[in-house]
Amino acid sequence: MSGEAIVFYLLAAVTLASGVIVVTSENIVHSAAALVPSFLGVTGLYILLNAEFVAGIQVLIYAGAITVLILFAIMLTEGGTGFGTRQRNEQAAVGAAVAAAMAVLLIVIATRTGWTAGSGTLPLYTPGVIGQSFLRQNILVFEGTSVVLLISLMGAILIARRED
Amino acid sequence: MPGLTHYLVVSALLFALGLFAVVTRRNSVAILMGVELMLNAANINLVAFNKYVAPGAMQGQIFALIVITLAACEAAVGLALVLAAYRTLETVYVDEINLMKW
Amino acid sequence: MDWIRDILRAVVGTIIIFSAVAFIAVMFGVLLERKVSAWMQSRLGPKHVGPQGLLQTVADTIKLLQKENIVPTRADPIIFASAVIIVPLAALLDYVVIPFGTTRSGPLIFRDLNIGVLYFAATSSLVVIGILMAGWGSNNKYALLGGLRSAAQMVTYEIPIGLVLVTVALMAGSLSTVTIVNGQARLWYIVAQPVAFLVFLIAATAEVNRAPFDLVEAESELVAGYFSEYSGMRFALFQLGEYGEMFALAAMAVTLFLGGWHGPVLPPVLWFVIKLYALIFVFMWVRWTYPRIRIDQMLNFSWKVLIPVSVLNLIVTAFFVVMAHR
Amino acid sequence: MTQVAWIIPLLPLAAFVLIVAAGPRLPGRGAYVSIAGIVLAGIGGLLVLGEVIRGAHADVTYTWAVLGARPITVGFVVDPLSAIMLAMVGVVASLITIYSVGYMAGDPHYPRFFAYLSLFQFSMLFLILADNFLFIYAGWELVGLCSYLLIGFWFERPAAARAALKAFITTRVGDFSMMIGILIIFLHTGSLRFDEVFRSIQGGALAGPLLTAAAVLVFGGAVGKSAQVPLHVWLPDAMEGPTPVSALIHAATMVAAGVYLVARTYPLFLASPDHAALTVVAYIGGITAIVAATMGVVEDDIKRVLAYSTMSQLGYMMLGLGVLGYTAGMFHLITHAFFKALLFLGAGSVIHAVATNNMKQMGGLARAMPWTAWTFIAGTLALTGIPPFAGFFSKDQVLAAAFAHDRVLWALGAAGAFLTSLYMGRLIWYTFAGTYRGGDPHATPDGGHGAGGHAQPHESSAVMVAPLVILAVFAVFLGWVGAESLGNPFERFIHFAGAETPPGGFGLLVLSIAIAVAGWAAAAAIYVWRIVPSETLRQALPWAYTLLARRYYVDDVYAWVFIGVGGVVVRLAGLFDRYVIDGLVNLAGWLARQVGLGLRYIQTGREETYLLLVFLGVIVIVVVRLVW
Repeated sequence: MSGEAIVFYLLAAVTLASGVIVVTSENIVHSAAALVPSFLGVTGLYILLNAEFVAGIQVLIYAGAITVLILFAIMLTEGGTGFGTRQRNEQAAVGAAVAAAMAVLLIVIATRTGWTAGSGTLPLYTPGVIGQSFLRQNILVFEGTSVVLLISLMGAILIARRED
Repeated sequence: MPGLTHYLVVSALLFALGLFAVVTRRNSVAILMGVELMLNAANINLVAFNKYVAPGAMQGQIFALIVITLAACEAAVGLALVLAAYRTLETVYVDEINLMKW
Repeated sequence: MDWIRDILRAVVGTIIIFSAVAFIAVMFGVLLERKVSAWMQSRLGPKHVGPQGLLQTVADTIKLLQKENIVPTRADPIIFASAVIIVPLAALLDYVVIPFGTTRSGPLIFRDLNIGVLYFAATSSLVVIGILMAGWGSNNKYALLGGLRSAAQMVTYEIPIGLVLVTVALMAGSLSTVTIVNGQARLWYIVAQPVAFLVFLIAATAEVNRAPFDLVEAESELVAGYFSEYSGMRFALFQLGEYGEMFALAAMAVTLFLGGWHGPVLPPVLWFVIKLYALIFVFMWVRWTYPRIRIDQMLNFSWKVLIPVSVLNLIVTAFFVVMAHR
Repeated sequence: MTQVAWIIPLLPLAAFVLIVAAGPRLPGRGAYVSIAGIVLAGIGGLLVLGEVIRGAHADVTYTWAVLGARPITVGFVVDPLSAIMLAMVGVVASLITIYSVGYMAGDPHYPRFFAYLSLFQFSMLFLILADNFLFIYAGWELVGLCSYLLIGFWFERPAAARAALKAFITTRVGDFSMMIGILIIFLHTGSLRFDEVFRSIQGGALAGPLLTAAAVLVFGGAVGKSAQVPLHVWLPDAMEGPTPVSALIHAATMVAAGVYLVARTYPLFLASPDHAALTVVAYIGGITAIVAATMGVVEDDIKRVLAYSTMSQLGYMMLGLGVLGYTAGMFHLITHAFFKALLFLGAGSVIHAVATNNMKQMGGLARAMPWTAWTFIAGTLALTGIPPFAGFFSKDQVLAAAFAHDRVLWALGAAGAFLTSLYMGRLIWYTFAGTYRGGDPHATPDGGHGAGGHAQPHESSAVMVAPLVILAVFAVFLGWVGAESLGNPFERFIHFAGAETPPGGFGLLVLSIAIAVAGWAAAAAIYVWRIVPSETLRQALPWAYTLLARRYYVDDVYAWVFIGVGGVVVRLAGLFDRYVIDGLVNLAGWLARQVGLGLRYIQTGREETYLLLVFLGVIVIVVVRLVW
């Protein structure tokens, strides 16, 4: 087993194990805390996939911002005090079955499909190259996303603002 | 050497975990966490396809970045909604937020 | 496999930082802090352990290591314990992209990432999570309030820091720290970007929760903030994280604005250390000079002054950069 | 004028619209507008009559719609028949409307009354001018509606409301029969226009028993409208309406519409094999004539006596038409309209004065209100067929035609004539002779139509008396237009080829007069000389009295059939409706509810459930695709 494989399996294990904690923990703060290693594991996978910029953004946004945001929301609502409260709804069993079936199906599809391996050399995905791609080929998406970002910024402020 | 399928399998499992959280959790914040996991799974797919199926292209990573951006938007708005709901109804459990039901 | 080599190098480098740079620097930093404060308050400071009290921090560390690790009864043990690791780890991860100097074989840096500055911002943002976990996991209202205050403060001041990072990256045309330092061979960016430097300095002070932005750890209000409940070595690790973060930010300031290792006559590494400690001294100077401000003043200052100023600065810089490329 | 005769009905219609729109703000609170409308229409009718006598004729037709290949044409016809009706209705209605001004004075719904009256006048004139079954049917229903509205004019009185409903529903039976008859005709002849229908019938498009059936069905409408046996029950109750209405609608015009309909569609009846349809008409008329007359003998309500009289006289008209006395029937219609309107208006005047309908509470009114009394007596003499009053000529002709055609029918008519004299004599002596038996008129509660606050009955106002006088003139002298001694100008004007009235002969004339006088004598013997007082008669023949007083139990039979038997059927239908139909409906609702209750576990309003179902769907799709 090559070094890359070892690292891959390690990262996958970290990601998925943390993910299991996220979805199963009865303590919401544990779930939120477990998001961090899961996101960092995904970050590692990005680095393995030669996507360093995406990895950096992943850490900055997911691990650094979204997790903090989630923790803040938890603290501002009930601060994880709902230990005694039931955390799962009545369709937990069905949900588990569906999720498992979904995983099996996706894996079956992923392994069965004969993916055509693309030819071509992997370019160096530097921030500059990505920025050029954003501002040349994908300018419309870029602008659209920025508009969405602005709107959601204003929307979040408007919604969360306390009406006095 | 891990290939495309390896990443897809990890992505599928992560997606299923996220789905499980979204479908079974009562706490709205936990549901948002599940959504984040699902988005991460999708991002792994995008980046992996970019590397293995279309190595010369940028779109996989571009879209992964856009997904991350939109995830940030979703988290911000979603959590703002959770806070607003909590202030009004004093609960974050989605099955108790049912003022408009029946 | 060069990336395995990189990882190994990173691991080894982390150990080296941990032992050499961090421990020694931080220990020295703590001593320096006490000495500077004593000097400013017309006292002598630690004097008995070692020559001129040089080993005082070592003694303190040994004492802390011997102390009992107290976990509060109702605390969340997992969160309580893991917060201790995250804070110093995140601080130490910052050092990966700091170029300490240059040698004949290349710059003295663990890894010259092409996303260097972004990486720095990403890792330093991880500290917040540790602080929140520590605050919540202690099951102590002072700790929780301190943690939330700290998180709010750090999240708030991360934004101007990020904007300043982008501004400087724009000047250098790269996110790589080495490239940025090389771009200052002739002229330090502090000359071109005095506003950005000031913003960065202020935001960094807030980011590491130092006076006048130390209300997170305000003894008179919150005991010791998020690490009130921590004792023994865990307390030491938080201190390590704090000072590590401060040194990292100072090092980044040197890298971004003060020309990094560049300097006449003296060897590059020495220049870097001199500049670093000069900035550290400034931090301490500020700490013992200015009074603490209120939380609303602090948040308002970031949102209403620092962020607009840095955005404006970014736009102006972008304009001039584009004009220069014409 | 003849070519624009369609204007005549529009004048009352315009008055109706005006009164509805402006009502009390109009001059005379709408009464003058109504009077203007009908007087102008009456003048128009007289002008048309004059032109028609001089030979004018009009038949204007428009194609209104085309059903498949069959055009539905509408239009109006002016011929002697419609012209004489037009003039009669115009004159009588004008006088009654003028009379109403006095009679209805003080009524809170004064404008509404005149609006209804104008609407009725429009409907009646429209009906008369119709040249097709469609228009005549529309007019038929319109006058029915007006009758309903006017009978129920004092709808706050339960009896009036009930009577209105009774009239409407009873005539509806006849109308339905008439509609079926019209449909049969339209189906076989392909036209609704009288000319074309009759031409087709002559051409054999409709013949045999079916033709008889169609004719009898159309006659069914006339039976209902003209209150012939067995649909006569509504007319006595219709007297709940204001007296001018009784005079106009239930004596002079609307009830005569049935006779007019038979006369108008006479070729249809005549074409019926063996005169079957006409025989039905004649016997219905004859039976009605005698049945109604017998009922009139025991009635105490003055208006109801007149109502029975009306039914009886309508029976004579039908009898006349049925025995091929086309001219006689129509002549009796015209004369009857005048003298019966006179009688009703006179009765109204009496009621107005004494504030009761009951003859037994009247008496001696001849001194108190001489104008009313003498005009009334003139009308009575006309009705009972005393020469030389109008009724003598017309009734005599009818009886002569019956004698020539069927002796049984003549006997019925003669008996009816005797009874007519009897009950009219009774009425006269009860009302105008003797001494006043009533109390203070305004102490009686039945003064809902403007009875004044006077202690003794007194003569009505001039606006009421003047029409009485005019009508009395007609009642006295109108008969001469049909006098055989003058060559019967009426017959020269209105006649029907194949249905000429045979000359009666002098013997028959004398016999007729003798019968009428005998009736008067009997009445005098019972009510004046008291040789056989009515009480004695009643005790001697209690079953006969009861039979008559209960109106031959027809109402009771109807009540038993429709309320008893019908009630059982209705109750059964109600049970069926409640348990079977409602059960089905409730089953549908129950099913929907149960399905909804089941489905609401899917429609939880929660994203988890929806997402779960979405992914279940995805799984199913993918599995199907993979397995395929």
